[in-house]
Amino acid sequence: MTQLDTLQATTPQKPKLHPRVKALLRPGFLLGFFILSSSIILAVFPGAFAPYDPNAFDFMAIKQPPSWAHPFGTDNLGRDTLSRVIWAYQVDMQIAFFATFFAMVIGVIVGSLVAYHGGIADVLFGRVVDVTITFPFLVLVIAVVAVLGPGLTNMYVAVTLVQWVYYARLTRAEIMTQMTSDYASAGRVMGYSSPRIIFRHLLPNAMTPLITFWMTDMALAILLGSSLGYLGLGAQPPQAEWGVLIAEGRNFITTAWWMSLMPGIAIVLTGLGFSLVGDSLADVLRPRGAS
Amino acid sequence: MSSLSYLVSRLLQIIPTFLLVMVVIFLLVRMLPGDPAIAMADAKATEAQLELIRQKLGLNEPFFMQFFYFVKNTLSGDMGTSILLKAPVLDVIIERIPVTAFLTLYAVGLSILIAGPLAFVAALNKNGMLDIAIRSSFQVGLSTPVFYIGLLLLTFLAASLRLFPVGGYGTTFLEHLHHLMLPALTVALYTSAIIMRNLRSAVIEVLDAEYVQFARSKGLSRSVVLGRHVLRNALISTVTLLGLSIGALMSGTLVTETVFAVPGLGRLMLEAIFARDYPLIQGLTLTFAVMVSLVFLFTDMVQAWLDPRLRLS
Amino acid sequence: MTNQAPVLQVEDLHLHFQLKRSLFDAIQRKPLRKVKALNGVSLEVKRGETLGIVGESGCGKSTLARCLARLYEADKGTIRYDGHEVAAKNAADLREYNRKVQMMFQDPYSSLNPRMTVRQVLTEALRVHNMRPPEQINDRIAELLDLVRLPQDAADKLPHEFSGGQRQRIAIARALSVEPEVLVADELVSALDVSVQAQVVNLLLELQEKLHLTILFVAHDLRLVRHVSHRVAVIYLGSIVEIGDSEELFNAPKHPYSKALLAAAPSLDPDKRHTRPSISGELPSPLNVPKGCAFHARCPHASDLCRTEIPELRAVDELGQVACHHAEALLSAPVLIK
Amino acid sequence: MSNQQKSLLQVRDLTTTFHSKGRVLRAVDGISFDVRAGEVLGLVGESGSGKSITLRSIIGLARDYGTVEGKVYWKGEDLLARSETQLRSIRGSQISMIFQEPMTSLNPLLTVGLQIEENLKAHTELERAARKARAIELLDMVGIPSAASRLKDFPHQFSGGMRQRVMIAIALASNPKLLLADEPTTALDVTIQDQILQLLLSLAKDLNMAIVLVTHDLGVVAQTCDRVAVMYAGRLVETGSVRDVLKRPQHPYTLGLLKSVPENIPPRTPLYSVPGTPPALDALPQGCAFAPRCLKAEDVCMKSKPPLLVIDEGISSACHFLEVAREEVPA
Amino acid sequence: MKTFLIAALAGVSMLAINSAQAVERGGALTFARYDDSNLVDPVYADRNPDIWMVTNLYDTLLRTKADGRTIVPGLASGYQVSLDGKTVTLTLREGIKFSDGSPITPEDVKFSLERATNPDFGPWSGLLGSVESITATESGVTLAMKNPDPTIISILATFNTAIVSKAAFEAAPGATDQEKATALFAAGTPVSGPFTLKERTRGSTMTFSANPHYWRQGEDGKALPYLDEVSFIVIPDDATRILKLQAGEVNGAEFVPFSRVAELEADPAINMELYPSTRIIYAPINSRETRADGSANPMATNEARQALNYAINKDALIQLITHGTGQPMTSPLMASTTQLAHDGGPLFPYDPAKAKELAAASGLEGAEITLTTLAGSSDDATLFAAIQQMWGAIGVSVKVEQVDNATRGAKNRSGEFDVHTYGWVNDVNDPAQVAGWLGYYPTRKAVGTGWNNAEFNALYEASNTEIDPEKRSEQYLRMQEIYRDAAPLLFLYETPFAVALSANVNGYLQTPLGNNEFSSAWIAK
Repeated sequence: MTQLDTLQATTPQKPKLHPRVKALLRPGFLLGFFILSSSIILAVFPGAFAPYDPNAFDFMAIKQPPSWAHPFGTDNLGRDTLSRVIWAYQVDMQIAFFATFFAMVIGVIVGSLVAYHGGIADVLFGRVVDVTITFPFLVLVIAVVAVLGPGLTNMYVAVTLVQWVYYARLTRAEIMTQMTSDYASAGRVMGYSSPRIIFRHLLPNAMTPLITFWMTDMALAILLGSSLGYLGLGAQPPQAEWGVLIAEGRNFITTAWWMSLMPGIAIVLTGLGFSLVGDSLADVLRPRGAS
Repeated sequence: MSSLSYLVSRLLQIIPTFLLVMVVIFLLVRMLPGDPAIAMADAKATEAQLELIRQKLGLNEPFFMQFFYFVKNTLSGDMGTSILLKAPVLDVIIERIPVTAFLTLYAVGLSILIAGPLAFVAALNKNGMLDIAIRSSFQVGLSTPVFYIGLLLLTFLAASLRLFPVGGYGTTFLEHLHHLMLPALTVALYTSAIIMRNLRSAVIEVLDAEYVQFARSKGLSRSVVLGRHVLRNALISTVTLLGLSIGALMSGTLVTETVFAVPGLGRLMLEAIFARDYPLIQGLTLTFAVMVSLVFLFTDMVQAWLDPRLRLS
Repeated sequence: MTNQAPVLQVEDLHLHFQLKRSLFDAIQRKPLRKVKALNGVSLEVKRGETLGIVGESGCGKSTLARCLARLYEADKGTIRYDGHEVAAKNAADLREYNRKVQMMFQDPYSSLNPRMTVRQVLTEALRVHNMRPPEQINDRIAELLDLVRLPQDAADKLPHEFSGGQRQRIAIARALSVEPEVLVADELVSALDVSVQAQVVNLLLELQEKLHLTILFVAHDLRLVRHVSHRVAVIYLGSIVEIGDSEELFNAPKHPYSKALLAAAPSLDPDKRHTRPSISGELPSPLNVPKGCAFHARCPHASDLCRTEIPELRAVDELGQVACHHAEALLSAPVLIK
Repeated sequence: MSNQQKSLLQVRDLTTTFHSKGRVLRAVDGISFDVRAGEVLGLVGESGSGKSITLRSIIGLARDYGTVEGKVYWKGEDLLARSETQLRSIRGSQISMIFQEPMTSLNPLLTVGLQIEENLKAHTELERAARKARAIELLDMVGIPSAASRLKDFPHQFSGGMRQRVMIAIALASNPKLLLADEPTTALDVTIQDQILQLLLSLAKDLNMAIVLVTHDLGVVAQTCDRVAVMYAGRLVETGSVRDVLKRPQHPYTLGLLKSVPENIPPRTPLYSVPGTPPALDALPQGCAFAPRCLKAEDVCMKSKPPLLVIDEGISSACHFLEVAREEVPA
Repeated sequence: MKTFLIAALAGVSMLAINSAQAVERGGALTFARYDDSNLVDPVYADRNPDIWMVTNLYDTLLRTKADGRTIVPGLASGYQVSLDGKTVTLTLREGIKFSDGSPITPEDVKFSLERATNPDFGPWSGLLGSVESITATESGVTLAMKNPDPTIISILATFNTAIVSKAAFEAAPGATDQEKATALFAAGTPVSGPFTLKERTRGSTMTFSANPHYWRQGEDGKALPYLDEVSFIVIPDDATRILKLQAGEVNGAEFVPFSRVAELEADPAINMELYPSTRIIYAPINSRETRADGSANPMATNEARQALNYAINKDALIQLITHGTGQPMTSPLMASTTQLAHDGGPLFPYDPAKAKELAAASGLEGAEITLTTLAGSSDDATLFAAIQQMWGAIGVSVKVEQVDNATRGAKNRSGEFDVHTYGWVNDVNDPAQVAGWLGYYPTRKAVGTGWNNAEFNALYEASNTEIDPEKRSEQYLRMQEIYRDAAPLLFLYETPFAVALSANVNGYLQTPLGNNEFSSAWIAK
């Protein structure tokens, strides 16, 4: 019997692609990954790709339509749109990261602790959530930006102040779900400390929806950053940021369509990249057999 | 619990939230830099005139007294006088609420009209070409900033093709519908993408549910199964989501109203912030909070209506 | 059964879960609603024995198991381990208690952290309780895998690579890694197919012999409980209605509920069919435990006494105790089902 | 006595395959069996053996997810050849089905009354009032106290056992001739299981209705079924009368299954256990599906599929070594 | 040098329409504005959208011609200033009526002027600070002056002295004058101007209809205005406003961004107008000895500030920001359209060499200067980028600090800035207001720069009572010289008011003071 028992452990498994690898090979993910990695490269080395100084005026070349010299055309001050769009990658990818990262870290920590320990902290947290979701997000962010003054750093602070609640709420819900799993009880039965159970056991299993949410949120952060830039509350001109570029170009949408179209495409593409990767990551990160 | 007591208990739950909302609003507005008196008087006023304005606004009172007055006055319907518009904040807001409410409802309506059928089509063709096509186009919609969509619609559908007015609100209901079509569509694009995603997965999930299998095993017609059994159940989570996205929707109106020159609360909010119009910002933020809370309440009621488990447990 | 000294003594354990009350309920002065999960459970577990605990879902058997594993804190009552009250202990002692009393869970799919390999799971347990110096941990893991009859290459696999039965073995290995004295098996094999159940049950019996474990076997499958237990306790709505020697209880149940439960269990013999339900009615809600004997509403022998007075768990003969006012009468009279 | 004549339902070479992420899962692998009028047929097997899929394939629910091949004759007509719309007139009226989880099988948003009446509306000409009367009658019939007042209740207001009764009432609304019961008592406690099984048996008798009862519990089979079919990895390994199969199992798998149940063996002694686990449905062995776990398997078992052969009066088995496998079960 | 009018003028037609077309009457004109009027009242109007609308509803005793300089009769058919400048007599035109048909009487004029002088009402009473008392006479009013005031005639042609109906005010609900004024900003209020308010939705739309009793006559000899109605739609967004015009939904759109001017000029359906204005764009330079943080201020010397000015290529800025529609400032104190502006040619013409020399001499080289700009303003952003480049050439590095309007105002008041962007439009047809604002220390610390020049202050004070136009002109010439040398501002450029109209709209005018004049506008059918 011993012999036979051992036999069953080696469940017959056909040699095949690891399921995670397969999830990675889906066209949606590949496209998203391609877009994102290109975006990151452009964001890190804008100088290597931008053919011109993004802020250099050229009065000889005002509102030039796309050409070989200026593939995306030039703007009303003769600046090269391509170069501005490329330099904007740096700003917008920064926005995507900084406007979400701290919110996520704070939210995840608070959410985990609140979920695990419950009690008064959880009740208080519930109130914070109630109040936060009672305000339209943009109203709150704009109000905070108005308090702190326009600009990117303040935008990060504003978004973090509001958005951590959403991460915390999601984390709390996920941790609560994970806590109903027997492995969480098992951890307590084994006499493990709360931090160990929260951060070693529960959190890694709660991370998948969080990371997906993070990806989507980064896409949203770019949209938000652009919206604020467009309203004059985000990145400040002459700093190239897509929302600012579109705002600059909107007056010329009929005469110099490229000024707003090119940054518009950049926003849509990057957002798409984040969303596609986010969607696929859910499959990649989900522990096997849990679906 | 009866439906009425459910409503009452939901209303009671709003009270503590609202007190906190008031604190947040008050603190937020007090933290705004810049002297509202300066904002109000503009550059040409003298110091004495500024002082007069400060006194009028009660800005010289101690902080907590200002809060006390704020709560007291707000509860009695007095939200102060707008610095920008020189009119009672409550009046100004009441004038504008119908516009934003109309736009929001319009956008919700459009979102449902767009997303509902497409979600069903996508769900029933799960992973088929149609499904992929629908999902991809919404994905693009989700990744496009509201103001950019608005700008494109405005430039091409309104200014060039003249299918719709460039902006404004109109006076009659039909005019409202006509004028607000593009702004509502702009706002709806994002919301419909969210609804589509959610409804699609809800329908897929419900289609797999045992009670749908059971309903089918009863030999019910497809329309009864889809309409009575699938749709209603799938709607529950979508209604919640719709309620939760009301914040996003209103955020959308902030930008859209500005782009489309719609005289609503969102545009007013931006103007108020730029003008440091304390009383107006306070009033507007509170109004947004009230509107969102009412929508939450409404979606809760719809849910309770849809789901007897909420109503009767 | 090697040693008659009780390792665990449970006395008058109560645990009520309070339901959330809405603001509106509070204003209406509605009373707090409580799920009365445990209503005065007392029992002793002797060293080296297997005590089976049976009952229908919602009867409190899992709650009892979780109280013993200290996942729940009882409202009232005491748990003694080796004669020392558990609640009175300091943090270090409580950890030691947690180590000595290990629990295993029902769902093989959720009992293991899906992101940790078997080696990580076992290493963690061994490290946290300093069971072995670090350099000996891998050897110990190998031993443990042998013990639960898993191949050595199982150590570096993730839970999803195992079948349900194998996962439960890993859970057993995890429990054993800290060298416990008492194992609480909460529906350990309920989720497994019959053929796999047998493998795990055999392993459990074998380990008990080898490691002198005391086992609390909580399950709803009467045949299984009968097979593994020395003694059995039958629980109904948070109270023990009968406890006693396994064979005795299964052969001649004394409490009307035990009788009904056994009668309802479908026999494998097609010739032993019965044509009428063994018992009518359903388990009352634990929110509303009936007054008197909790079983009176469904009991064919209920008298006025049963409706008012809660029967004590008392010895009827030397092999067991029963909580029924009419236990003696039912023993002597032939069983009549109304 | 020809089986053909009395057969209500004839299943022939039923094969159901699913396609998932490039893999082909063969959930039901060419099974054939008959259901006779008024009889209770047990379809027994462990999880993943394909017994539920078989039921769903018969009634046409499985084809949404997979490919169903073979023939299912109902009153001589092949159901699989019917379109979805054509099937609807049979579903719920002539063949009904009940499911495992009474909790999830009733639509939580609709009243019990509506869920009964929509069946009546689909299959009968009854007017509204008559439908209501019939619904009350049905609830009464399945033993729900004060039936009239409960029509307006929602499923969550019923206990588990009562919900299962409601489901039975719905399934029986149009007097079906065949009830497909998919593990109807698995989610219930033994005392309730006992009640429901007894109810089903008495209703089947009163209404002259055949039942296909899917279960994994051999005890349930023993207590309720006339005949039994044992499934393993999508195939039938053994069929026959309950007494024959349970008392004289022919197939090693049936034997192992029976012996794993701790009944009639001394307490705390090792149980017989079937080694290993069932094969993955996308990697079924070429030969006998049970061969990798079978102690008596030989080369031939690995290579060729054993056919289901009539062994004796009323018992058929699929094993290359029937004589070898035969073994008396301690009764 | 311009001469200042003292003599009474005959009631001549002051129409300035030089159109070959015959005017066509009737119709409604829809006009897209950037902001709404909150309270159109002569006394309480305090923001440009309010101020610039006043004269459509309320006429003044005297009027300014389209050139913004010449004073002509209005409701008063003539005026006389006594030789000592202490008495001003105004004669009311005969037969003039409010929109409800009631006559405009000397009592109404006295009431209106007393409101305008009341320091408790509105921000403008200071403009009439020299008026001692107002007496109604049979034919008009007499103003008794505390001291001679050379600006008084201009002030009487300014919106805040426009005539309201005393009876209407007395009848209006409200406890205070302001409440009454607010109540009167409503349909049906009798007004003296060419239009009456027909209806209004706050923040969104406003409609004027023709005042049937208005006294002025059009080209065709009939009463003005030509139009039946003027509707206003508020569209804050520049691009949307223009789209609305291009879509034909409105007949006019104000505040066209300069970047769009060329495009709209090319559009045959659109008549792109650039009205001369008194608007100047400049940047106050902190001229105090120390900065707000206590450090030494490198911009404290005239040379340093001159260097900063010379280093700026104004022509480039005019091209970049105003797309060629602007022009360089020629007077350091005011726009060239303002009276007494001295046209000394472009101020501080771009001279990098001189700038470098002055910078080196004044120790400005190597300094770091913060430019405070308006957040969200692309003009300011462009300006910053350009200035950074231009000052870089003289060794000055520039940092940007972006703030909102309110913060900028606060910084200006507290002096916590190095250089910030600002703009100005005259409200009054007289240089006293702008000179007081920019240079006179007691007003507002010389527009917050902290520049405090005794001679300038003395000259300014003297000029305010100097009724001899020659002398006053000389005083102003000297003040402009002093201001130029001290250069407490970056003198950037002047811009016109850019208004785009449908091609069929004629006769609309925006005055250099910004007033929107619809009285002579008409639409060709």
